[in-house]
Amino acid sequence: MDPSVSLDVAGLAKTYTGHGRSVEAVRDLTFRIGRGELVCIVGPSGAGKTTLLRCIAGLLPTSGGTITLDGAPVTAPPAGMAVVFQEYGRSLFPWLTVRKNVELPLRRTPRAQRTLNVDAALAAVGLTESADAHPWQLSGGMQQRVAIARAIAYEPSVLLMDEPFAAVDAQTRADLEDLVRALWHRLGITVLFVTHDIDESVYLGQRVLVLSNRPTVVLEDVRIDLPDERDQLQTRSSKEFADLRGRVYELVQLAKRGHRPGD
Amino acid sequence: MDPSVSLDVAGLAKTYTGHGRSVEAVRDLTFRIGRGELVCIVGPSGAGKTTLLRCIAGLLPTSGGTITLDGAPVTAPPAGMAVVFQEYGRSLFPWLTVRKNVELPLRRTPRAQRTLNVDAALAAVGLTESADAHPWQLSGGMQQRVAIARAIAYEPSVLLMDEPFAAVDAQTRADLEDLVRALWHRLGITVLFVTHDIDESVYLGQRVLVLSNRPTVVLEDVRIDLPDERDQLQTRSSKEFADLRGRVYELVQLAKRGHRPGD
Amino acid sequence: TDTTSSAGTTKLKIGVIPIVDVAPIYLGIKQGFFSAEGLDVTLETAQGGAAIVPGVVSGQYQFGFSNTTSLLLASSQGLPLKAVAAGVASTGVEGKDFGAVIVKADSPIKTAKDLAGKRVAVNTLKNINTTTINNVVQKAGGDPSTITYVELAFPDIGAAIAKGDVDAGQVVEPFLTIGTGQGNRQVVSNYAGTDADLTVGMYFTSQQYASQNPKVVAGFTAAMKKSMEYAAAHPDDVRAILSTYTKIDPTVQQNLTLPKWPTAVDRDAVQLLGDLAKKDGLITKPLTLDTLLP
Amino acid sequence: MSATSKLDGPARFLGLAGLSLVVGVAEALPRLDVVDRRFLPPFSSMAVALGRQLALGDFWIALGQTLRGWALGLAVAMLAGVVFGVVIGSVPFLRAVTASTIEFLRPIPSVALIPLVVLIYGSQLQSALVLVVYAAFWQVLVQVLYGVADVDPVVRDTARSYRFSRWTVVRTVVWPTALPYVVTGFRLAAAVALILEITAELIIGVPGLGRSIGVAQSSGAVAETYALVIVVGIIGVLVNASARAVERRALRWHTSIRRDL
Amino acid sequence: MKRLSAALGLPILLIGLWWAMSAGSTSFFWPPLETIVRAFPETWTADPILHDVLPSLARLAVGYLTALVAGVAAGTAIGSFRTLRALCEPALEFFRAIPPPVLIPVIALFAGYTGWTAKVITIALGCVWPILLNTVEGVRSVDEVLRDTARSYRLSRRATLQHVVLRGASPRIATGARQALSIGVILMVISELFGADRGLGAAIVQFQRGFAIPQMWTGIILLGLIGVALSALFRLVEHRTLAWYRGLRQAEREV
Ligand SMILES: Nc1ncnc2c1ncn2[C@@H]1O[C@H](COP(=O)(O)OP(=O)(O)OP(=O)(O)O)[C@@H](O)[C@H]1O
Ligand SMILES: Nc1ncnc2c1ncn2[C@@H]1O[C@H](COP(=O)(O)OP(=O)(O)OP(=O)(O)O)[C@@H](O)[C@H]1O
Ligand SMILES: [Mg+2]
Ligand SMILES: [Mg+2]
Repeated sequence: MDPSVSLDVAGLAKTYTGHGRSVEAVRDLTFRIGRGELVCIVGPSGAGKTTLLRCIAGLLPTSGGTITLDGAPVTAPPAGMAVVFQEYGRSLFPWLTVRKNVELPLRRTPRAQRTLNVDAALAAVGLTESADAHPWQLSGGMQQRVAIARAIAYEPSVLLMDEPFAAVDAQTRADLEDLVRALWHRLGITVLFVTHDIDESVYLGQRVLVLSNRPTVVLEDVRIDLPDERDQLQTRSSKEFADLRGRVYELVQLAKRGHRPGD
Repeated sequence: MDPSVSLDVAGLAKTYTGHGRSVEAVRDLTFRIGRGELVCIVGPSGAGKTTLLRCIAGLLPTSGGTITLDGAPVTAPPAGMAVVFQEYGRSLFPWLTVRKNVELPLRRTPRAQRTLNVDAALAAVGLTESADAHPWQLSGGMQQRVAIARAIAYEPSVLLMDEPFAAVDAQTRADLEDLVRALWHRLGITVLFVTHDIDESVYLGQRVLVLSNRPTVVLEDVRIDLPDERDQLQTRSSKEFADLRGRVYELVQLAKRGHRPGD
Repeated sequence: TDTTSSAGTTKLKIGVIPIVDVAPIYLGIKQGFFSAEGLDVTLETAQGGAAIVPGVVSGQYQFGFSNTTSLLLASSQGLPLKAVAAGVASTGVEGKDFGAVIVKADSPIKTAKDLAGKRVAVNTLKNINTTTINNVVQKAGGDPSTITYVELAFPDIGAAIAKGDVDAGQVVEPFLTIGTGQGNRQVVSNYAGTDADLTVGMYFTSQQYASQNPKVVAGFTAAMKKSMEYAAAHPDDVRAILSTYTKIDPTVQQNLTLPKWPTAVDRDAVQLLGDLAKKDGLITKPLTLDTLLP
Repeated sequence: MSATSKLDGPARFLGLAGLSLVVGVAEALPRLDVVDRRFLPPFSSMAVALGRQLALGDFWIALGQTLRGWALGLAVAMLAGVVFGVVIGSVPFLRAVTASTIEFLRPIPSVALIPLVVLIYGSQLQSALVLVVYAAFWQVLVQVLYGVADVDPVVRDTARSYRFSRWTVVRTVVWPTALPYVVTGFRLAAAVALILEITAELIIGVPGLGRSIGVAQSSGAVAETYALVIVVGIIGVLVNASARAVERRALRWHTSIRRDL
Repeated sequence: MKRLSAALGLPILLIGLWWAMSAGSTSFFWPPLETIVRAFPETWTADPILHDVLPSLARLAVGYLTALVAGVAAGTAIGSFRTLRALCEPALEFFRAIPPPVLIPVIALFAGYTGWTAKVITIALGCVWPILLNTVEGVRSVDEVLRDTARSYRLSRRATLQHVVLRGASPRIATGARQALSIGVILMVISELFGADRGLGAAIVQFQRGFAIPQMWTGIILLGLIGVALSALFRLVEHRTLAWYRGLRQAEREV
């Protein structure tokens, strides 16, 4: 086994059954992610990105194939993993304040450290002022940022994010993108990032996995060979960026049109 | 009263109180929208866009100012208005299938017409196959498209959309953008469109209202003087588009930094 | 074994129903008849025999009060009970007993015979009241099998008669006095009409307790006897003591008909009640009075 | 906040208005001869009888006994109902295995158990306690079972992905979700417990208000009977008012409450 | 198959335990289970089933359905209008706290002492509370966004009621309805303590008073079996109408 591989997804299949419907969401998905890599996933709506993430998180039983994280098969949520759910609103506990929501996973951290972490995370997403509000008193984008703050305060070793910036404005989005990259650099964590924003996927990732239409397989694994030091203005205006962006866009369009590898 | 004005928002103010918090979300918001105009609204997360839309929809009592729609003050949800909520997932009836969800507001339409409308709307958002599924059996993006389908099947005269494409992939997004413009053209409806995607706001709108940070006022009303016939490739690659895009981006950055009109 | 406390007194719990019938035991306690026998008696009230009999069988109460038919039923089903003292008996005077069947003043029912084919309310089905009514109706020449009995609590019987839901109802004091005071009319005294000395209720214990504590039982029986004699001799004391454990209206208290308080169980009357119960199919096994009666 | 206090006054006033309406009807029906006043006296006579009761020491002792038995039984039933409900509800296997047994035991009326409890305890406090606990327990249990099943799957997944311990999940996810159901369970159980406490006192003769009602009934004292019944009803009203107050605080975050403000 | 064994496993175990523990019992009130089982077919022959059990069940059905309709209707109204809730709640709580044994005579004063009416009302009055309370809470907790959706599309009052409020509250209504079911069985018995000559409840009480203890136990067991049967019936209905809810709550993993 290759010790540099953090996550190994082999032949993953998932079919939803029940309630009179049977949907083959994922069929034979195979890829590997190295330890400390930042990989983005793009694909058509309904392709199975969320399904994939939930399988990796050990939240959903698979119908076939294996998922191995750091050498151990994933059957239950593994330690040191944080997930930002696409349904950010429902993932917050309405009975807890924002601060308590962020604090909750840190129960084993000493109190002083915990307060520090939480304050830092809330400041990073710009929610210091709303710490004592309840989630349902916040705007959609603010709720989403609470979910992000919770994940980063947790300081995970593997971070799964499912369209985590979908509800925030352009400027905040840029700030948060840089925040994720900074965090990734600082902690050396493995990040799997699902997004619909192609620019974002190119800007953020070291690789972009483009998924096909349902039943889902990997359409292409695009390597993003941009320099590690990225900047919202410079990187995005570079020629390489535009090329990569064009390439991924093309793939997504292909995927949307039902193109599959080997076609 | 100017008959060409569809929506007149004058000095709108909204302060949330209760639960030990008092948040002044909107302060003195004034703007007008002509009949049959397509106006986009951008602004920092938590600025009060959703609040504004809910006030216009007659769902939220205001704390001050007036909202007039087609000459009549808005106190309850007006007729012929459709809203796509930011919380798309929660706005679908979990006990109804996708088809029934779309059909529900059309109860007064004759059955044959209704079926036609619903089928067309579902096809337009690419959900024909999932018509008999329940919302919770769908992916996030699919759920959002159900909400959109419901709004367009309703054929409203005023359409309010709150970040309606946040959860769909780039290609679908482009298709849906064109769908909204086509619908707007075809029905001559007034559209108010909240988005975080600056390109989208420029591409879609005739005007872009940039909101300030909380407490919210209109920072600037940017007129989008692009030709009416728009195309995803050509329009977006034009010089005028880039300029407008740059202008709006700049304003959003200003807004985010707390800039207010007159500063 | 006698549970005797340091002072040489035995603590007893006795299950009773808070009605006129048990006035003597209240009087007896007040008069000190029980403490004279070395018995420290506490009275526990319950709504009926259904709660008292199991309590006595399990030893929660040492003694209890119940109507004779209930005791016969229990005994015939194999419950090890032993009657230790007479409880209450009919006055034997038709029209002046403590229990009777009443009807509305303008009811066409004039005699016991007229009850045949009618709806009659009783407080418990298949018990002493149904067997005695059946008995008096039959004696009067009616067919008791045509009577429809309806179970209602005593307080509700008056209202049901007034409403016309039942044609007649069997009540005991104080509801007899209240009922006649409200214009109802007595048709027949079902206890007196069955037997002039009808033993309607008895005090009892479990056979196990009786065999293990003969001295206590003897003391209880003796004290009860004195209590009964005292009550029979002092009706005014009886009326006075009622207000200590009931909420009977003072004027009703003055006017109600007191039952007879015999000093001994009338074996023939018990036998009669047993026969009636058997005739009505309440008891299917042969009667063995000896296990129940002292 | 201000909104709450703004509402509290009128709410209380309206509640009193509702009760006055009941009083008015209770006064009018017998007076208008809709019912026979010998059997349902006008409210004023009940009130007079109640006044007489209030002056008696025995009444207050009985009231205390009833409240004690009721509170004790209710507490035991709540505790058992919540614990069993959460445990059974959280473990699908237990839920499947116990379902039929629960459905068998629930409809067995407590009154049918009377001879059995008398057999064991006689007319002591414990007899009423057993009946109260038995009846109230099911009320809480069923509510909690449904409440536990109401956990939002996304919330549950959040808790799982952060690897909350079982106890943390119960405390921070299951309990808050089930809380609205628990409050309803409490309101149902409180009334059922009171009913069984009174009934047990009435039938078995356990000391308390119910026994006083029984004595009044068997003495033909109609007004006194109703006076005592009114006291029982008032206990019910007060219990509910306090449950609502608790709910307003503990469920501030819940849709049903936050919308009310 | 697995479901069946899960449903029967514990009961069989408990019955076995009861059988073994009561085998040599000489206690009058705790007869051996064997005696009770023997007494069962002799006690519940065609006549009592026809004249006791069936009329009781019919009254239960009428009372329960009345409570369901009334509870949901009143609960929806009370849950929807805060003013109405403030007005009614104390008065309702007052009646809720009154024990049936003292309430029934009052009902009988109006509804008659001997017919079905008073009994049916008694059953309905007992069943209505869990349904009412749960409906009120269910209506109050319908998602705000769903309500807003219905309002913004100007669904008619009726459509909102039918498609939004009642459906949204239906999981809680089901909770209340299920709870009411066993209360209904209990009140079926209690109502027959009053002004009845026949009926399952009346029969049980007469066995008890006649000290026919094994027979009384058969009656109690019969009640339990009725409870199980009704609950299975209820589950069937619930399973169909609340399929969406189980899907939403991802409860299909459960049995
Ligand atoms: N609980 C479920 N039951 C049945 N089918 C489901 C369920 N959840 C998802 N699906 C189906 O599985 C497919 C993949 O869904 P998934 O949520 O993984 O898509 P996604 O890639 O995350 O899409 P999006 O970008 O729109 O969020 C969809 O077609 C959806 O209908
Ligand atoms: N129910 C509420 N109670 C209290 N405060 C609220 C409530 N809803 C919104 N707010 C506050 O009002 C402000 C504006 O919220 P709103 O939802 O209108 O923002 P938005 O512009 O839609 O943001 P986003 O782009 O993130 O959706 C926020 O600061 C939020 O905290
Ligand atoms: Mg998704
Ligand atoms: Mg918003």
